[in-house]
Amino acid sequence: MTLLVAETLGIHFGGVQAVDDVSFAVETGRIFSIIGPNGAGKTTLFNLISGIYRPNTGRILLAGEDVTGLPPHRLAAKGIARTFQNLQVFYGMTVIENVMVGRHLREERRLVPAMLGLPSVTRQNRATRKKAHEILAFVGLDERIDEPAGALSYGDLRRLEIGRALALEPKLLLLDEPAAGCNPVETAELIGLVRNIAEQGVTIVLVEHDMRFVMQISDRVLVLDGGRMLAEGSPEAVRQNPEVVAAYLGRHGAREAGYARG
Amino acid sequence: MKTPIRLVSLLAAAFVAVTASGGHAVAQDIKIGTVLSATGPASFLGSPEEKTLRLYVDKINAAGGVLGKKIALVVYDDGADPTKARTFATRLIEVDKVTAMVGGTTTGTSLAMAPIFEDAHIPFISLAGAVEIIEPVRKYVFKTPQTDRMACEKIFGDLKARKLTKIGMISGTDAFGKSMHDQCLKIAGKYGISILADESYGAQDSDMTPQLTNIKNKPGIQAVVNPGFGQGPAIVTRNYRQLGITVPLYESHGVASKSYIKLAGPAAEGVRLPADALLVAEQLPKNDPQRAVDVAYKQTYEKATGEPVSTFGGHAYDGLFILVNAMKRARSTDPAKVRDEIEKTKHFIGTDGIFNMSPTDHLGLNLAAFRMLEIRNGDWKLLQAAR
Amino acid sequence: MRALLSSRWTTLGLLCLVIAALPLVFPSGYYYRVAALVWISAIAAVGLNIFMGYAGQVSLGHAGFFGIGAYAVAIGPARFGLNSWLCIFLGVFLSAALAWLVGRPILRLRGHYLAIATLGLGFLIALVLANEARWTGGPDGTAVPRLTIAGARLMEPVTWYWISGGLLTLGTALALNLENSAVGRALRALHDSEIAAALAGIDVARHKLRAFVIAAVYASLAGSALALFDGFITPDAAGFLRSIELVAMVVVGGIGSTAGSIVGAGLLVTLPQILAVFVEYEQIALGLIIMVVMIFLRRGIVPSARRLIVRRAP
Amino acid sequence: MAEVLQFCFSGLTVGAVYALVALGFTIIYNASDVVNFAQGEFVMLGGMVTVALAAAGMPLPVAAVAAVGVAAVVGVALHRLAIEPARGASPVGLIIITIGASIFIRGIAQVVFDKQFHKLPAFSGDTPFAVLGATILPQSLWVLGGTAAIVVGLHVFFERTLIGKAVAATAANRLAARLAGINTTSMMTLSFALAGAIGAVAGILVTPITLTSYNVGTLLALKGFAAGMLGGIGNPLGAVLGGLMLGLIEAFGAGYLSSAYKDGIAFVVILVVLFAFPRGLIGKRSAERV
Repeated sequence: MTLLVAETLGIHFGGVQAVDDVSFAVETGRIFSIIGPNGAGKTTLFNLISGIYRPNTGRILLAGEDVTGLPPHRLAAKGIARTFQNLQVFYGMTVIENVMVGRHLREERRLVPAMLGLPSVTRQNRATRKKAHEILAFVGLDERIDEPAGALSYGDLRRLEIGRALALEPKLLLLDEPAAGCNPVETAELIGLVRNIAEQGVTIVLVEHDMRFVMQISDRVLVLDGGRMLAEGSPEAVRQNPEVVAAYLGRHGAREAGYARG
Repeated sequence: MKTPIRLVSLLAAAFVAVTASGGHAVAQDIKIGTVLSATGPASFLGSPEEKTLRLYVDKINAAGGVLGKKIALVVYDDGADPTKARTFATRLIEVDKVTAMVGGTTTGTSLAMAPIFEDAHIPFISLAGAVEIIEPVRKYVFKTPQTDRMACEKIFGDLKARKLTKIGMISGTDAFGKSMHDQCLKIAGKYGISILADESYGAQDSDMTPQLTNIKNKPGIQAVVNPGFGQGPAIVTRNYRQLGITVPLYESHGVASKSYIKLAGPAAEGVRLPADALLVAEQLPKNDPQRAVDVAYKQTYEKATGEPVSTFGGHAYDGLFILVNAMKRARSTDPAKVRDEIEKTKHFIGTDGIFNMSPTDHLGLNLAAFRMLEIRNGDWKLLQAAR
Repeated sequence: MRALLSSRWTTLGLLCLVIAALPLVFPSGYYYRVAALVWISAIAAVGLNIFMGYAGQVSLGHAGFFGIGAYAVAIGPARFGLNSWLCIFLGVFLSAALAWLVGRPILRLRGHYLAIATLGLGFLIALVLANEARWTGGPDGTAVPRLTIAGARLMEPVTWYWISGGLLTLGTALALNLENSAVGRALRALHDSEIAAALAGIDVARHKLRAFVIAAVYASLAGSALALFDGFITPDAAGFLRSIELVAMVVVGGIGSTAGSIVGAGLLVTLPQILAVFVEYEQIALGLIIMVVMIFLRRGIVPSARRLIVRRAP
Repeated sequence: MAEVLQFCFSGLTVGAVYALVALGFTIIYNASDVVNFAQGEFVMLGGMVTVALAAAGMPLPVAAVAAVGVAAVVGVALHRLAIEPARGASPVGLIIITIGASIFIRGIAQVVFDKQFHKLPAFSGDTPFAVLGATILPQSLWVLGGTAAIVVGLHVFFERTLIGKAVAATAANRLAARLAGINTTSMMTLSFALAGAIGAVAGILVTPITLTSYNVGTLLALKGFAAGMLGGIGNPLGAVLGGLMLGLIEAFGAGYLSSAYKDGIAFVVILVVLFAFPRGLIGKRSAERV
């Protein structure tokens, strides 16, 4: 079954065509990666899918429903969650509160009961906290739940963002360079985590620079260059695509790709 | 680094220490309180008032004080904020335990404080303009400046005498200008005056040519009246000449200080305004009863402060001496007795005029207190004829 | 230690304790008056902190809502013969409605642009109050009919000490409850990152608007309380300087901290009373103290103090 | 037609003052991200110090130069003693510091000077020129000319001089400037001095028209801030445009609509402009990076 479909997406800023005629489809429960050199339009594409930008052309379908141009919080309600390349952690809150924010849509949000501190609100806080705790345990952060988020290491912050996104119980999880800035151990742990998430039936679309990471984990790979699609297919197919090797990986990259193959 | 905790405890200690001691007055002193707008938008008025009170309290004390006691003046600055004024009024009554209060620079602060003195049965002599302070009469509340209604009456009387009936008004939007503007509107009909143009400007505006252009372009206007105080009227006057408007310009008693002539420069020539005799002290006829008082106050103030005398300081002078005289007559500093004597003030010759108070008139001035002045050759000129 | 210090019960308990204990040391009505003014300002500051501290927005015109609350209880009873109690709610309703209407376009602006827009809003309210003298009495102000309860007129400082103290306790409790709810978390989240908050499903615009309306309601209530307590009000209550003062209370006390807003209000209301002894040097001292506090206690008084205590505790 | 011209003259004169205050805002904002609510106090200092020194017998031009120097020194002190030590405070915290500074400066001014209003003589007489039925004071031309000279001077300074380029670089990207070997702290201090000096020049230029006293600063800061935001903060051209527009709106508002509500009209226009252009008329438009 197809969860996410992008049809001829395009957006320009001033005279710059940042994303141009990009189409792809992602099957439910799969891991779909988007790669490309810097400035290829990967994050812009993410911003289109998550509703931060509105596309100039094309459509986005989520589980068959047209969700083009919906604002981010509406998309979140439809089951899209994401993390950010440059972290967007709520530094003024504790670790567990960050994840509790992710439960927003599952919570009663009326003002008056909240201000009165009704027993129902207290109960709900307790339930949200419990759930957040479980999620933190799942992403491996359950030891430091009441510390300020700022006290965490870079790699832990990436997990925290993933935890916050998972708290939404999304259908589609967008990960923007989840391994950026992580050391090899952290990266390896991350691969396990992403696989675990996918196994639970969450569809994952990710943007990543780390080739090893992408090749190990992806079901399909989309290559962008200059805002346009260069190739799309299985990791193996993409790796062997000479156009990709030439344009994206370059000479140096070609050698590296060769190693990866061997 | 115990700063925050120390800061809080220091504050608490300072608050109790400072407020409880109430200055360094000796128990035997007669305490007179004053809450003035020495800073903020009305500091132009509050500052000479404060200087006058300090100056004359020192003088009285140097001359032996009142009833054999020294006067201790307790001064607070309300910054023209009525809530602060009320708090300081409460403080004067409950903490400093003053006998009476001379102060209240603006109508707003005076009206805010009046009920407090009324409830505490402490005499309060206000230095602000509006008639609402003493109408309806409050038993313990008095004031010394002529009302803005009187200023309108004086101006309109002069206009009538000159057979000018169609006027334009340009008023400050501050409390002073607005209040006088409203009073003038109210009584214009009585004098057969019609107001053809009614413009205003902000208290700190720096150019009024657009408003004056509108007045200039209104056909039939025979004179312009400008209620306001501070720098506004000086700018209005200069813009008036800049635009070449030739009909007579009337300012209010709000500009009654030599600094207006200095600021407006040659543009002020020919401007008329109602004001205290104080401004023309030396020009008063020898037999004018106010002459001696006015000349003495003017010279004393100008010598001590180096600033030109203003009628605002004069209000404070009058208030202080009305109070001191009342205490002398009462031979007591009991607030109730002092109040009764203030109300009986008769033929008190002050800078504002000759005061004759009564149970129904807690101001005690009539229109004679205002003189019509004209600016000629860069100085005030007392107009004898127009009445 | 940290848990204890950040618990809402600690803040609320301390507040109740202070309100209950102060009368033991107060020698006269003057002190009740100053304290009541602190409580009243604190109500507005606690509300503003929801908008500024929780949601991370800025309002340089909040005294406008204070003014609406104040003039509602001045104009309603005097010109329309309405019950004062009803007028308090009318003021709240008007403030909330205005905040809701204006908030929708204004709150799309950010940072300093939001600052100037809110400043303009406050300025306009103060301007109308000063200019429409037929209704408001103009810049000279207007008398406010006293509140009566069972035939008794409420005007003594002691009475208002308890009324405003109670109101502040209630307002503080509500604010603290809000902080620890889904809505409060949403506000604090959008403070740190609007985009991440939106992607967590938070309707950012709606929550900013909620915070703005809540803050307007607090300010309006505080304004009504001040007007009824003083029995007299001038348009300065809605002016720019008063708005700045409210912001200063929130920031000096510690932005984001409800206890901080109360401490900030306490400091800025009592300082002029203490500094009055300096007479002409009062303004110099006031400016200096504000600068020094903000330079050395950058996060504001309460959060800075809390950090020190936590750091020293084992 | 004459009245339209008259309103223009009025609006441009007043607007030039707002523009100069807004320029000061912009220079400090660009260098340090601080919105300096003490900017109006520089204007006050320019006028009041000149008045005081002239009264003490100093020749007027010397007094004026000295006043500009005093304001520049106050600007440096503001940066070194208040802003720099508070580095890392929140933007609102910094605003509160500058408000504290403005209360402090005003407090000093009321003790050192007085609470009276003062004026300076017009540079070239008080006889107005008549232009098509409208009139303009020679001093207004001085104000407009002075503003133009400052704008051109600033442009040359930022574009042509090495030190000016260093300030501009600090404004554009502090980290990159530091990496390029620029002492960014010094550049910020220089910006504060510059803003102080410009404020003082504005004060000296307009005092013959608007008069001055120890508390003219607050309103000027407010109007200058509004002008800066109208144009788009951080853009010197926007500051000038915003200032002149604000002056014209006030003049035409007072002339054609209501003089009582002219300041209100100005703010309504600002609100409407911001709804249409959330970053001011010619502010920076940067897409958000996530």
